[in-house]
Amino acid sequence: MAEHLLDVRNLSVEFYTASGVVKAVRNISYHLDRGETLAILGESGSGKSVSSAAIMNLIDMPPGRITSGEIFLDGEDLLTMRPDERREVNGKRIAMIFQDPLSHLNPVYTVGWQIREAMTTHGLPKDAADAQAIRLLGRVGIPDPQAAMDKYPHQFSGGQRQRVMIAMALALRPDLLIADEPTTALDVTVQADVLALLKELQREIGMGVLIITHDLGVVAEIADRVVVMEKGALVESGTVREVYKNPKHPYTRRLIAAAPGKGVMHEGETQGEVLLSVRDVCKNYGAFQALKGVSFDLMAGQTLAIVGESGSGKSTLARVLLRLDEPDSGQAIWKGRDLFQLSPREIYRLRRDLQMVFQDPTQSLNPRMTVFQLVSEAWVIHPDILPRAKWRERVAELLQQVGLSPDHMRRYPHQFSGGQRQRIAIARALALEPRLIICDEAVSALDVSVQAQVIELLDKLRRQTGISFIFIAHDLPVVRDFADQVMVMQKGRIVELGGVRQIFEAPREPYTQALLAASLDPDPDVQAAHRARRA
Amino acid sequence: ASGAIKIVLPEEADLLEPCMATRSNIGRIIMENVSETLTELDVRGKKGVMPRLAEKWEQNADGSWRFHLRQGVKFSDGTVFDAKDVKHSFDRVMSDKITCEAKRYFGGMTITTNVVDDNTIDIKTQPVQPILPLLMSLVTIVPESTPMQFVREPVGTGPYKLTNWTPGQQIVLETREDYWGKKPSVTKATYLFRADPSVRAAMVQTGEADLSPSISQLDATNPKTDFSYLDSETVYLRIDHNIAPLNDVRVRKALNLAIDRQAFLGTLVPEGAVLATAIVPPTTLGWNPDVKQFPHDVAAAKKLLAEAKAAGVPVETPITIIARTANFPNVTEIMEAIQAQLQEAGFKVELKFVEVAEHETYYSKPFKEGRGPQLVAAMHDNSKGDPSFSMFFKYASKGTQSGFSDPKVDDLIQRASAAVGDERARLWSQLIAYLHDDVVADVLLFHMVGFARVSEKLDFKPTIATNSMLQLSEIGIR
Amino acid sequence: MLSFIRKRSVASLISLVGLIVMVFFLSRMTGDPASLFLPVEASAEMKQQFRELHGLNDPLLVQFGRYVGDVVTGDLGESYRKARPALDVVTEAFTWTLWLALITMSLVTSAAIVVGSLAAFRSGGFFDRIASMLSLIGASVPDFWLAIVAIVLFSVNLAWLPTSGTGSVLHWILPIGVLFVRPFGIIVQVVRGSMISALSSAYVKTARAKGVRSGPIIFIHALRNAMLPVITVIGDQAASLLNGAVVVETIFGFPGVGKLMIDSILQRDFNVVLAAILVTALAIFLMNLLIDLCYALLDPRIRH
Amino acid sequence: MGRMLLADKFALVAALFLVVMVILALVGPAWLGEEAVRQNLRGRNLAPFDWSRGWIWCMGADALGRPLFARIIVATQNTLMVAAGAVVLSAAIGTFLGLMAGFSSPRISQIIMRLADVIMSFPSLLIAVIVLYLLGSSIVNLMVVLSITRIPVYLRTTRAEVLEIRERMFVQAARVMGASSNRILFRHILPIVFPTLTTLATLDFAYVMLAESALSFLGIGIQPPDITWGLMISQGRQYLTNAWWLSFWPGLAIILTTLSLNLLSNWLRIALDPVQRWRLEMKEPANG
Ligand SMILES: Nc1ncnc2c1ncn2[C@@H]1O[C@H](COP(=O)(O)OP(=O)(O)OP(=O)(O)O)[C@@H](O)[C@H]1O
Ligand SMILES: Nc1ncnc2c1ncn2[C@@H]1O[C@H](COP(=O)(O)OP(=O)(O)OP(=O)(O)O)[C@@H](O)[C@H]1O
Ligand SMILES: [Mg+2]
Ligand SMILES: [Mg+2]
Repeated sequence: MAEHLLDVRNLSVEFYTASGVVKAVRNISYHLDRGETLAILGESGSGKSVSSAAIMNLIDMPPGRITSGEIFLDGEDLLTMRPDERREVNGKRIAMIFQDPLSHLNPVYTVGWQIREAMTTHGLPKDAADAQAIRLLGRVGIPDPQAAMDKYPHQFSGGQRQRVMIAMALALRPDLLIADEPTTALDVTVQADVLALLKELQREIGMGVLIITHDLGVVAEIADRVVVMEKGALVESGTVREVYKNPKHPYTRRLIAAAPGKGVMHEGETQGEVLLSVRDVCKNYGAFQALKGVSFDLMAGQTLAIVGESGSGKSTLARVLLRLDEPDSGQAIWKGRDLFQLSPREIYRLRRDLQMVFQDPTQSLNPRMTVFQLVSEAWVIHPDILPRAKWRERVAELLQQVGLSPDHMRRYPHQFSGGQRQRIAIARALALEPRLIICDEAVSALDVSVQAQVIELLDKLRRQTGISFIFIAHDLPVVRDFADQVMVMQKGRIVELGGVRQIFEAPREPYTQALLAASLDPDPDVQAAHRARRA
Repeated sequence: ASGAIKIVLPEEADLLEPCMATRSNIGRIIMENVSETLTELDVRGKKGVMPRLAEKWEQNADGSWRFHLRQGVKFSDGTVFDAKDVKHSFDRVMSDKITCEAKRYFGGMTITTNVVDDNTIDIKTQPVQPILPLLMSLVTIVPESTPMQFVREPVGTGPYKLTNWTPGQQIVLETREDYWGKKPSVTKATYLFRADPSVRAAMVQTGEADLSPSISQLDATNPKTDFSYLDSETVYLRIDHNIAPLNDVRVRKALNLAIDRQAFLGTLVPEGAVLATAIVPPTTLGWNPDVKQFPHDVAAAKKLLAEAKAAGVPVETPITIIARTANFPNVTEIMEAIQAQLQEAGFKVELKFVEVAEHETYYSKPFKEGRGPQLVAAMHDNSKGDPSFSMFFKYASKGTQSGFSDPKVDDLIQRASAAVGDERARLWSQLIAYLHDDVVADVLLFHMVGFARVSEKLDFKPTIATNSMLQLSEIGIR
Repeated sequence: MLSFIRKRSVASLISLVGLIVMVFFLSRMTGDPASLFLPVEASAEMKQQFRELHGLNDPLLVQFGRYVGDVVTGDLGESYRKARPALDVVTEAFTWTLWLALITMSLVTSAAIVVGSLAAFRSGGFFDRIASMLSLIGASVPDFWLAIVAIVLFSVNLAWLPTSGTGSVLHWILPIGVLFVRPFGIIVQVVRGSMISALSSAYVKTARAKGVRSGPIIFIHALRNAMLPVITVIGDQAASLLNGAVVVETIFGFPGVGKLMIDSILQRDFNVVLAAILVTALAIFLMNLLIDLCYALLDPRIRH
Repeated sequence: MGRMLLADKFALVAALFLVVMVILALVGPAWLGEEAVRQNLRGRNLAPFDWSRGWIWCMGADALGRPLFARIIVATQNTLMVAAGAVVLSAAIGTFLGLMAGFSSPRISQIIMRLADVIMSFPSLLIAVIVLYLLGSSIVNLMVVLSITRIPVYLRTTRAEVLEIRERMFVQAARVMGASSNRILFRHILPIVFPTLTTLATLDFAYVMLAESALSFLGIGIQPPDITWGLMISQGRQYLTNAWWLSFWPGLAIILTTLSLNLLSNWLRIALDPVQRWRLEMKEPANG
């Protein structure tokens, strides 16, 4: 039998926690060949990231422990290697794109330095590494790569950071690329570019790609084979087509059924009272104009989706509306008052009504607070919402609503998977019972089944309580299912604004059209047809 | 043999001003080395006041003194020494444009100097000063050109001149070719300064220095190099007689009886120290060998206290001992021990340590209003051979550190100061006995000893004056 | 950047003035220099004369006005005791202190960072236990004790080094060695603590995934993130050295500003006290400015 | 918490040691107060480990023949009071000001920071002389003096960390929820700075005890007949080469106390950090 590039056999991983041992990965086996792409699908928290971290030797041991298994790279067992041999493998032969780009980039070094380091560590001379880094940044679609080299991670948008991570991973043209949710924060056009880049490299150097994703579209676009994980175990594997067309395990079936983009579109009601009216908002970072005069209205009980290019100012708009950053000019009328002119006291009252779910879940949760403390903090701050006696009950209820279990209450953020953290953040926003929630990529890290569940929950709340949403997303099918209005942004400007039906069925602007064209379909056959058309 | 030596001292001189040479840290370096005086006190033998720049002197009929000056003496700047320099030196000391320390020895006197000729000068004091020749051993002679402000480069007639002064590091004296007297065997002396006594001792041991005039008793372990010498420091507790219960002589006696002085010797106080019966050391004129120190007698002390109490003296009032930190070696331990001994005898005693500036406010007049009964622990230095430098300040009604006022004491001091010869000695003896036995003026403790470490290559024995003056010409090199 | 420095300098200047004013008045409430300059037996007239000569008899405000006038013309007054310009006295001493502090702090900083980081890297391990123990002992050993023991051992018994003084390079070894110990102990502890957090962060994982060696992971990736509290403590230690390493200066006969300051405080030589504070404060302000620039250099997020 | 303490043997011993110290501080003066001051000039500088004279002489005697063991125990009270008082006071004030400086308007921050500069460049001895000269020397005043001089470290450390932490996302998240500045400072930022501060505070404990000894030596600190470990060290200073035990035992007491505090603070650092806490909670040993 020819050797596989990567061969994982009977891998099991456990974690020690205060409440006992967590079996994060149970006895899983899979393999991957050169030039092949294997997608790992699965529920959030099912052990996808942990199993890939095991390949990279990145699990903290203790508290983690690999209780069984072998991992072969070209026939060599990675788990029994000496540390210096491991170092030669990491980065050079195996590279990894992390799920959570902000915390995985060193905040005090420029991105240029960090990408270059990946290469110089393995012997490339500095100027060659520099040239390569600039080229890679260009390839992943970072505007002005030369200037970007000297910027720090916090100066980039979420999607841009993710692209920096990708550039860093690809720097040495590894034999094996492990990509943990590499495109969640990317808009579809950039996502298409990145996937194309991966494929190109795969063709060129026979790179094997292990991609962890919940986006069935991405799977359809790029993967050859797929394995499905649930609760730490491997429940199904096969070619993409087999699994999509003929799922055997009930969980896989549920997953595929839950794929978004098939529901009925909202009618985009435009009547009702105006809740928030934004006029000509501008925001500059130094000489860079992040927002160049943004205006729109939001009705009560409406969902406004903001889609658009990564780095186009979506998060900035959200931050400005929440007064986390001060705008340079413009107005935002909320209940007859200009948000930007409110005094600190008034802002406090505003906070109850206006909430946000941040793009980066890890960073937005205080690492020293338990889930219970995180969620109930809302009521500590606004004591009139709920009497203390009911807190525990309500936290449990909220956790269940977002698809977590009540006994997660006592855990700390670092003990959760990326998707689980995002759900904690959503639960926290809901705890305040606000009038408007700004969701910045709130569901992008969730697997489709949970995503559907969360979207349904949000939609139900909207209908029942008249809450409004500003929903920043890249995932067009989700937008299609959830939004009333869609706003398309590019380079700090609104390109197009209209009802969801209008945008999806009759896009006027070329950029909107390009965006829709780049959207991926979960059906591998449909996607193959798309590909054929593009080619 | 001759050669260069290194001397390590505890404290650097911040000035080398000749008129400040009575201050020990300055005097130890320049007194009689750089700057000379008209007369000199013999501290090694019993010769008393000896000639130096003055060859002889006599008292005139009007009570003034005539000094005949040595001829052929040159200052280190080349100018010739004559009577005008003496006059100028005096004027400088007494001037109010400059605060010379030597002035304090002439307190209460008006002085007129009269240059008779180049080599003769008359000095007249009002009132007449019988010990003027002795006082002249304290006035350093500077050339007439010296300005009326502190100088940092002393010019003198001594066997040495200052050749290098790097503040904080070293002072170097070297012999002069044109010195009038005998050529000393030490050709060059480098002074170093180290505050820590064990470091000073170590330096002589390792050869980094040849002489350390003061090391700690604890380090003085090598009989070949380490010598003890009676220094002129007397430790005592000044009693404030103005405040009850210390205004009662029985209480003061009881204080004295309660202290076991002998027990300190060889323990907290070096073996060679002498139990004090006077504020001045035994080498002083008029020191009274018949005065016996108080015995250690707790029972007697208790009895006296009881008597005083019966007579209505508030002996229960807590008495405060005020001492200065680092005033002398083991000061804290000694004071704690004294406190314990007094308590043993039934006194209520508190102990308070203060830094130098604060100590001064307790020690000198004006005393604070509303103070409680206080004993101020202090150390007094008189190496001058005459009690007059001590008695007025410590015991006269107007003395700045005096804790009482007694007409008989005032009278004795005045008479003794004016007397000469045996009469003077007799009066001082009488005063010393009266103060000790009748007034019970204070609690006298010890005449302290110092320890010097002298490298074996030097031939030198420290004297009672070593604390304030270290004549390089007295050091021989083996 | 330049405008930051400019603004900062103005603010520092104001606080410097405040400091001097405060010291001027407060120190003059703590006793009379005349009775300390002159022997206890000196008469009241002599003391009076001393005060007169040094202008200490005037009302405090007049004295202050005169002082300000002099300072404006660059004259910091004379030392009462040394009869020379206070500024000369201080700068002379300060040069020594500055060198001592500079050399000691560079040695301490580099050594403590290496040891602290390595201890944190394998926290709980053998090296960590040893390093922690030693550094703690170092932080709590009295320096005069260390100084005397060092002299007895290295100078007297082994005769390797001179006991004290200045002159050759050898003279610097013991004082620096003794001064080294305490800051070293303290900084090692702070580095260790801060590094433990930094080493458990996600970006360290990224570096490991890149195959970066342990050395660069510790000293490049984690260290820079861990440096904020460390440089603060380094600054604090440096400041206390600049204010004078009194014990070491006293024992080793090192003519630095610490001993000078103590002596002049105890003797109430006000002009020297003020000049010394002025000079050291200037140095400390400069150092703090440098530290704040370091914060910004180290962490781009603080930079605006 | 208790179980976590049991899990770390070193911290447990340290905690026990400190408990014993606190008990000694409370009962020491009453228990051995008499013995500690009874002098015996003939038994001065008695060497330690002379068992023939009874346990109280196990550490030897000082220059006045008083048993060092008794003196160390009696001194515990004053020592811990001054040290703990000064450290707690300076840490509390410094941290509070540091939080303010890091979080409030640039102007207030400037004022606080320049104030810190001023204190930092004010020689501690001068502060001591001024305060103690004007207010008189007492344990409370000494505490005040020592704490004033230590404020800037905490202040600067806290501020530096706040500047970084306040840029973190979870602080913004708290702000979005309407958390007041106080809540953000004390509930979100302080816990993150806290471990660094405890490390500093434990080290300062030693610093303060030694600084106090230096002040005593210069005549402006605690003075006999009051005793502290620092004073005992400074009194033993001149006997370093002849009777090492005079300053050795109090020095050892200082070192052991610092060591215990440090072990405890390291333990606390782990116990308070959810990411590290497993080390103390894990039941079976790791195979890593
Ligand atoms: N340090 C830890 N301590 C305890 N439990 C942990 C720890 N790290 C991960 N886990 C648990 O391991 C499980 C697997 O986590 P993992 O990160 O692999 O999920 P995932 O499949 O990548 O999910 P997602 O798609 O949401 O990122 C989760 O249930 C998580 O709670
Ligand atoms: N602190 C900053 N300093 C300088 N530039 C910044 C800063 N923060 C954001 N930017 C820039 O502002 C632009 C908009 O950023 P923003 O985070 O709003 O993008 P976004 O639309 O949310 O993108 P994404 O979908 O990738 O999250 C980006 O080009 C980014 O580089
Ligand atoms: Mg994951
Ligand atoms: Mg964004």
